[in-house]
Amino acid sequence: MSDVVRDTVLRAEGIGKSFFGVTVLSGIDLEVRRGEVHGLVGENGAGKSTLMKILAGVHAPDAGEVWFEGERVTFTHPRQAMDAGLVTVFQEFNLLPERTVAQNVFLGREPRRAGFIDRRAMISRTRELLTELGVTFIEPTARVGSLTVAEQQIVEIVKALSFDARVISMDEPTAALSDHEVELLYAIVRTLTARGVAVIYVSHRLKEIFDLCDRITILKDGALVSTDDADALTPGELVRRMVGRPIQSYFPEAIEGTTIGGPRLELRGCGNDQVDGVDLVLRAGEIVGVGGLQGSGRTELVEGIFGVHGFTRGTVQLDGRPARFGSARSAVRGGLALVTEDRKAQGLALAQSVLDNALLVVRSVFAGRTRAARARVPGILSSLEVSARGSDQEVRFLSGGNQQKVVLAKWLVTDPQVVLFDEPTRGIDVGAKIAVYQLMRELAQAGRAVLMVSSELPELIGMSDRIVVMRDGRLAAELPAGSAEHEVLAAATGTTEAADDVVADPRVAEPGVADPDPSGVGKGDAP
Amino acid sequence: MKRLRIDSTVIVLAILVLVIAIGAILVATVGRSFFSPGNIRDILTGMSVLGLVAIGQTLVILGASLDLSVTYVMSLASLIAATTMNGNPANIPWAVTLTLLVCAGIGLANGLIVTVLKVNGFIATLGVGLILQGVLNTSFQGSAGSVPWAFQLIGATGIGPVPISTLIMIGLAVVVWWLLGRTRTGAHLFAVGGDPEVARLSGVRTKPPLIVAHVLCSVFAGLAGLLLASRLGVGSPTVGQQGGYALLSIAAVVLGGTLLLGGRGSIWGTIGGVAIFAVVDNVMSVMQVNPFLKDVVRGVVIVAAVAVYSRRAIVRRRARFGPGGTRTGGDAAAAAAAPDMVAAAVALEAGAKDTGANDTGATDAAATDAGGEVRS
Amino acid sequence: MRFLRTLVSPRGAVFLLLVILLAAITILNPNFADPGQLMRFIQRVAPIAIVAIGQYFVIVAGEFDLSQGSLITAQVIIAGNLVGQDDSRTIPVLLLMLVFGAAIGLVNGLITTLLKVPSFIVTLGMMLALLGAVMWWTGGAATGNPADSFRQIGRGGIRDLPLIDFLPWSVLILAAWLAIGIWITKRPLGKVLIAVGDNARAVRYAGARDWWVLTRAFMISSLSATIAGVLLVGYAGVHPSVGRGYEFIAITAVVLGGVVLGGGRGWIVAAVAGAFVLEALFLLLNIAGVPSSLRDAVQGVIIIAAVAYSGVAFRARRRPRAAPHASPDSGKEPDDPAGESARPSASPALVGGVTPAGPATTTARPDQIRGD
Amino acid sequence: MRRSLKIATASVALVGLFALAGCTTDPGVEPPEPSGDTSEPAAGNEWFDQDLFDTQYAQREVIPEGPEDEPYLQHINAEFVDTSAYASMGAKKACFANASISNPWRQTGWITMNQQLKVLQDEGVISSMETRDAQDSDDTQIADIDYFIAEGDCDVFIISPNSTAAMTPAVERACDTGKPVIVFDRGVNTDCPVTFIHPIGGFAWGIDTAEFLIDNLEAGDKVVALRILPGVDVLEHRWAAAEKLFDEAGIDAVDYFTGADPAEIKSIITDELAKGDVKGIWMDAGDGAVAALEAFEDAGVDYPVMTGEDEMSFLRKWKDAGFVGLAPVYSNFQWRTPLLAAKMIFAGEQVPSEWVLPQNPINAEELDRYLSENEGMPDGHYAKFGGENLPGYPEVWQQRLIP
Repeated sequence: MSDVVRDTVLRAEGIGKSFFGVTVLSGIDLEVRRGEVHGLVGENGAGKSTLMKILAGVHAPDAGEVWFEGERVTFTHPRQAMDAGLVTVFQEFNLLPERTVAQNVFLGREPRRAGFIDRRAMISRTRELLTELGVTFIEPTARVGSLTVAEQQIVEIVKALSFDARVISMDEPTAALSDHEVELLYAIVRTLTARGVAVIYVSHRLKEIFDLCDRITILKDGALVSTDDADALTPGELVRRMVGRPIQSYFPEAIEGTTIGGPRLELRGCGNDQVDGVDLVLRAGEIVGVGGLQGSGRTELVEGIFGVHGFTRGTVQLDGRPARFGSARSAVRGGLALVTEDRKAQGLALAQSVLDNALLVVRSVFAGRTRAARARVPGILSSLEVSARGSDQEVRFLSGGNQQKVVLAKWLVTDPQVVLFDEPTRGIDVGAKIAVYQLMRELAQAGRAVLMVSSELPELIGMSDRIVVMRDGRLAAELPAGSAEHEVLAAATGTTEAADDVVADPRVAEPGVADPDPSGVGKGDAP
Repeated sequence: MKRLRIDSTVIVLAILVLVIAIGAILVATVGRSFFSPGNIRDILTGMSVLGLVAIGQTLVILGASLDLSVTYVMSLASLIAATTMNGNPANIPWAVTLTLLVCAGIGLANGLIVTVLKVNGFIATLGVGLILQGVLNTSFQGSAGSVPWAFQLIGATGIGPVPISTLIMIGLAVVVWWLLGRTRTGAHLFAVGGDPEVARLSGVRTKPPLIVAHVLCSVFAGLAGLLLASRLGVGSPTVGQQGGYALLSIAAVVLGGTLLLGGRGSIWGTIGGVAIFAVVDNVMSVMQVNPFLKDVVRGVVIVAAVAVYSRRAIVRRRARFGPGGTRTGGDAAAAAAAPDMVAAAVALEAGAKDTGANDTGATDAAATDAGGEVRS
Repeated sequence: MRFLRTLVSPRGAVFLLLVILLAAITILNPNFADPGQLMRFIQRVAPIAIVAIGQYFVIVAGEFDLSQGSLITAQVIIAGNLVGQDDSRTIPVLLLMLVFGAAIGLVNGLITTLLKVPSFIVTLGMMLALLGAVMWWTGGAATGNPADSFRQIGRGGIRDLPLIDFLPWSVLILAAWLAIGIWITKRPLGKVLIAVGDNARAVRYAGARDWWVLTRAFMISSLSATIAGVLLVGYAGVHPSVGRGYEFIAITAVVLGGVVLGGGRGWIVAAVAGAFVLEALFLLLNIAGVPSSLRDAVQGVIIIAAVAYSGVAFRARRRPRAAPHASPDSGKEPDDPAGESARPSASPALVGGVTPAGPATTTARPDQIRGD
Repeated sequence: MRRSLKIATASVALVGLFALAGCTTDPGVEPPEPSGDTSEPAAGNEWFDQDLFDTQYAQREVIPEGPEDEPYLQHINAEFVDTSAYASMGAKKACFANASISNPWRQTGWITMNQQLKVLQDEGVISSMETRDAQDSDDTQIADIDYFIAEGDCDVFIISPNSTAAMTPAVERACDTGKPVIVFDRGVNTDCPVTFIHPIGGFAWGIDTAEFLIDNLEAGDKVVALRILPGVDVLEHRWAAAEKLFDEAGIDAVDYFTGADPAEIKSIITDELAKGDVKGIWMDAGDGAVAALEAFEDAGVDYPVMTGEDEMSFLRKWKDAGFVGLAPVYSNFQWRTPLLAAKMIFAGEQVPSEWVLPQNPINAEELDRYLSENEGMPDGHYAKFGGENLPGYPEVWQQRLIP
């Protein structure tokens, strides 16, 4: 830490927030200095992004005050925060795909000359901002829809800079970036701090936190744990404060009597324009975990198996018989199920009732069995402990966890033989997570084959009987159950992992295994 | 590396050229020349009225709304103009302003019903259309008023084969194209039509652009009504309904590549769509096609043309592997950008180090090992 | 009490409007209330109501069908020309008309789903082409009304029944078609259709052949228009302007019934009620002697008012428990209350082996938690 | 954006270029001499024109001159005009700007006109006739006429105007080409055409029908007037005349717009019957007449006294039901006269400047005769189509092949 005391650019004291009677944040103090990278870390649900939303003016705090550059401010609309110089880059970009980079950057405050938009100034200003960041390969007149995820993120950052922001907060910036793109982000953050801009960096990836941040604030369960200089913290200590409770036993053990039987689904040399050379065998009663970094093609793998974006080469065998799943319909008929990564976009019809959603697959594929299925739905819903006012309540009013349970019920009704999970526990409460794990165990016990794509290494390791790791669209490695997280990471990043990087994971009962890296709750691989 | 982005405006103009080519051949078989002055004038005249209405409709559809009341606004405009002018050239300016003011008022009503009362554009303008029909039937028995000769000149004369009305329409198209590209309201209209949420979060007020779009749409329908009054020499309560301009203008706009869901489109695409209709109608008239068959051809042309480029609009993920499994280098665009990114990163690092602003500390270690260090 | 509550809620608004209109009519013209008169009124509304039923399925799936009007005119003319005065040809022509109607629906559906052309444009093109083709083929629909046996369907009925002296076939046909419609909405086809209108991608991932589901919606819509055409041949007779504009009336009726343009929400019975409201309005204006030129204006005002009311009422109902300040879910963040409920402390039970029944601490209340 | 920028600048340059080329007003366009009668007709119904009412009233009694068996050549109170200036030998090319063929009456006339054309082509009077259909749009018809002036190289213009006032400027431009212009069916507010062919007119229709109803009803009886749509001068004149006579006779007449939709007609009549009994039905055109009668049948009420039109559907229903009725006629045979007039003009013979054709309604006595003459004709056919002596009678009209 350099000894130069920098003046505080942003201070928040006693921030509290609650939704419908449940306190989400209480007593949060935060102080961000000029030119500093301030890390904000915390477990899933610790309240990180709520705090960011309060600072960004999306929500108003129930308690506490915020000072920006010395004076007290209350932001009731994101734009007020931006104009003041506090800009947030959200995980889902606020961009218009059909418009050009320059038009997006200056949306809402187009520079004008004599009443008309000064296009030349807009384009040159954008180009200026881009070159300031050393980015020359993005054309200000390019359509944002045609840019890669990383390039779109840069546009968001440029948009922040165009407000000559003094504080830029980034929510999970590297969630969907590949290596060299992360590399550039580092460089950009450094240029920003070099120019005195403070950066609030929200991330799960401790490596990045320690690479970039000067100081780190830790949140746990909506409360402020501590704010320390990065040097004064070791990763292990950070994780201990972050988690505070061993989660190892979080994952239910295999139910007795679960035996790994014959192969249910065999893929030989399968591939399409996204994945290639897939040799995978899913056996009855076995839970196969699929690890890998963002963009390594895990979602494309399950969508390939399920036929939504089917394989164009290789052979597929289901219970010994050759099968070709050209569409989701043929896969469902074959007894497959896919719990998709994005509940809202691909899993649920939000304005319909719980019952209608639960019967959606049966009605779409096995119309004849609707009556029988309808009888089983209440039983399935209660076994998953879906808490809803009634089966006719609109799914839209349910919590994330309950919505995911409805999606599970939707597939259980068809009693699938091979169940594919894609990030099944992202963004749901602990109770729901445990219900998902419980279900996987029960499926395994019933002799079904389970494939689970997950970005949370503890979950991947805790639940899988066998782990396959994907890298750049190919199955890079296969690891036995209970292998350490760093082994998974090594396979995922394709590097030989050096010994000294090992950091004890306080949460794991056995001594000295794996560094704690609850790898980022990233968006799906697909940009 | 960036594939030449063929936007739909280019495709529409390509379809137009194709239709003209076919038209010219067909017309030749009947022994007439497609490019003779009289024929060109007939086509361009056919474009002026529909063009004006379609320009207004484009603005509304860009904002993800719709205006079905334009037919009645046109009839009302022609009547107000003709009755206010009453044959006396002196009151032309006042008549025109009054007409456009009334139309703007109707447009404002449409806009407010859609944005404030949150009634879908289809139903709101259908309702306002019915109200206008009631007004037309009660206050005007038949054609009324008379347009002085000076105003009729606009509808009748032209420069060579190009009628003045078409020049006015093209001119107004340029103005609207300029406003759309160069004013905040224009930019915000695209934003509100594309994704109201993103617009709201960027501080754009989502109501005004749509209201302005509805006002302008009705004003342009008024201009079309004025043009009709000038051509007819008199106001008529059924002139809008005769042409079925509401649905035809929506078809022309969609034919021009503007998305019915809003957010993307261009004035020139719409003008292209209007031209396609005009050419098709002209060719059929020259070949004395039975009027019932004309409708059949129009219906087919609308669906076929829109089908040509609507298939193209589906966004696909970028291919990572070639057909035989050969790697195409990962995400093509991202990979291509990789070297520039690394170069930019290194340059920035150097810059940052020179200024020495930020501390050495832990970050230094990370900066140097740009190689494949363990990175989560 | 519950009945009254739904009556006032947006779903019930259309029935409230209908009750008001019928009451007004009865006041102005007392003998409207006698059953025979009522039957006649239903006979008159039957074609519009049946067309509205068809349009309901298309709109609830998020699409439009503008070709219904032209299809009615086409079917009426086909009936006139092919049946002529020969009674024996009634049944075969009826079957031909149903097949032709289904075929038109199939074409509408396939072009919309497979060629990805917006249904507004597909059915607009079909509207122009269909009418033009039939008029060209028949030389302007010159032949007059077909044989009486065909027209009995639309005109006739069972006479001198005890209470209601005349029960028109159209009323029975409407009741039957509405029953079939309600049955379909309960069937997988209906449920998946509403789901497609709500979230088409989720339905595709659920394995439905969404193109075939949507095409069937267009076929139902075209069949409805066909049946309405058959009734109109009887009720009104053959003329090129029969059925003109019925698609817009049907769409208005469906929207009055609380169905949302864009799909995902709506009740078929309310759509039919919407049709009854429109015809009751026309009747009321006739009886009240409102000058014919003003009629459209009154209809326009009532349509906008009714839709605006159900829109405002619906939005108010949707967020009864809105948090005091700007409701959380209006922000960019989808209102996915991600994140675990921040319970005061992790219960020690978690540490031990997890009992198969799962932790007992899941909160019963639908916890709209806003977490990380 | 760059591409559309180029298009925009190109078009602006184009416009500038044209401006330089000097503004050439279209040759055919000159200011019209100020037309006299812009005076508003009497108050009350704007369409009611007392002196036109009186002239048509008188014309109804006049015995038309000209061949008895060719009503399309007969004329009433004609003032002849000399056409020797246009006399010339050889087959001529005719250009026909038609308003539309969107209703059965116009379709019947259009078939007759084409058969008449064949006759004249065989005689070598007319080489060919180019037709443009405006599909009921004033704007299109103006463009059609301008097209003919520029491209058609027509020897004679035949125009069936879509509406009176709107077509006047275009018709005047046609006259200025020096070629003979024949206008029929609806008039225009100029007398530059060589001849304006039309039956006596709307007022005569209104008088015939109103007087018939008044004779058969008492004062205070209810008459429902079914009108197709507002604003069409031909229809408005019919109602204006009838309304005046009904008021004078104390008949309680109420009018509705039906859009010629039989379903709407039936609903209107059913509502009226629900309110009280209806003694008489008046129609400004025959469309949907049968539906009106069926409303009475459904209501179980005895038939009214009714005036329809000489459409076969109405005549046949009149015959079956046997109610007290009258079938006014708007002389469909007028579709033959324009071509015959062209023949006379090229032969230099005199033609009436305003060719008023006879317009006598079909009463009960003549009903059987017209029914038998048009035995196999479709219901949409009009009895007085005047094509009995044309080739192709009766198959062409029976099969109704629209050319």
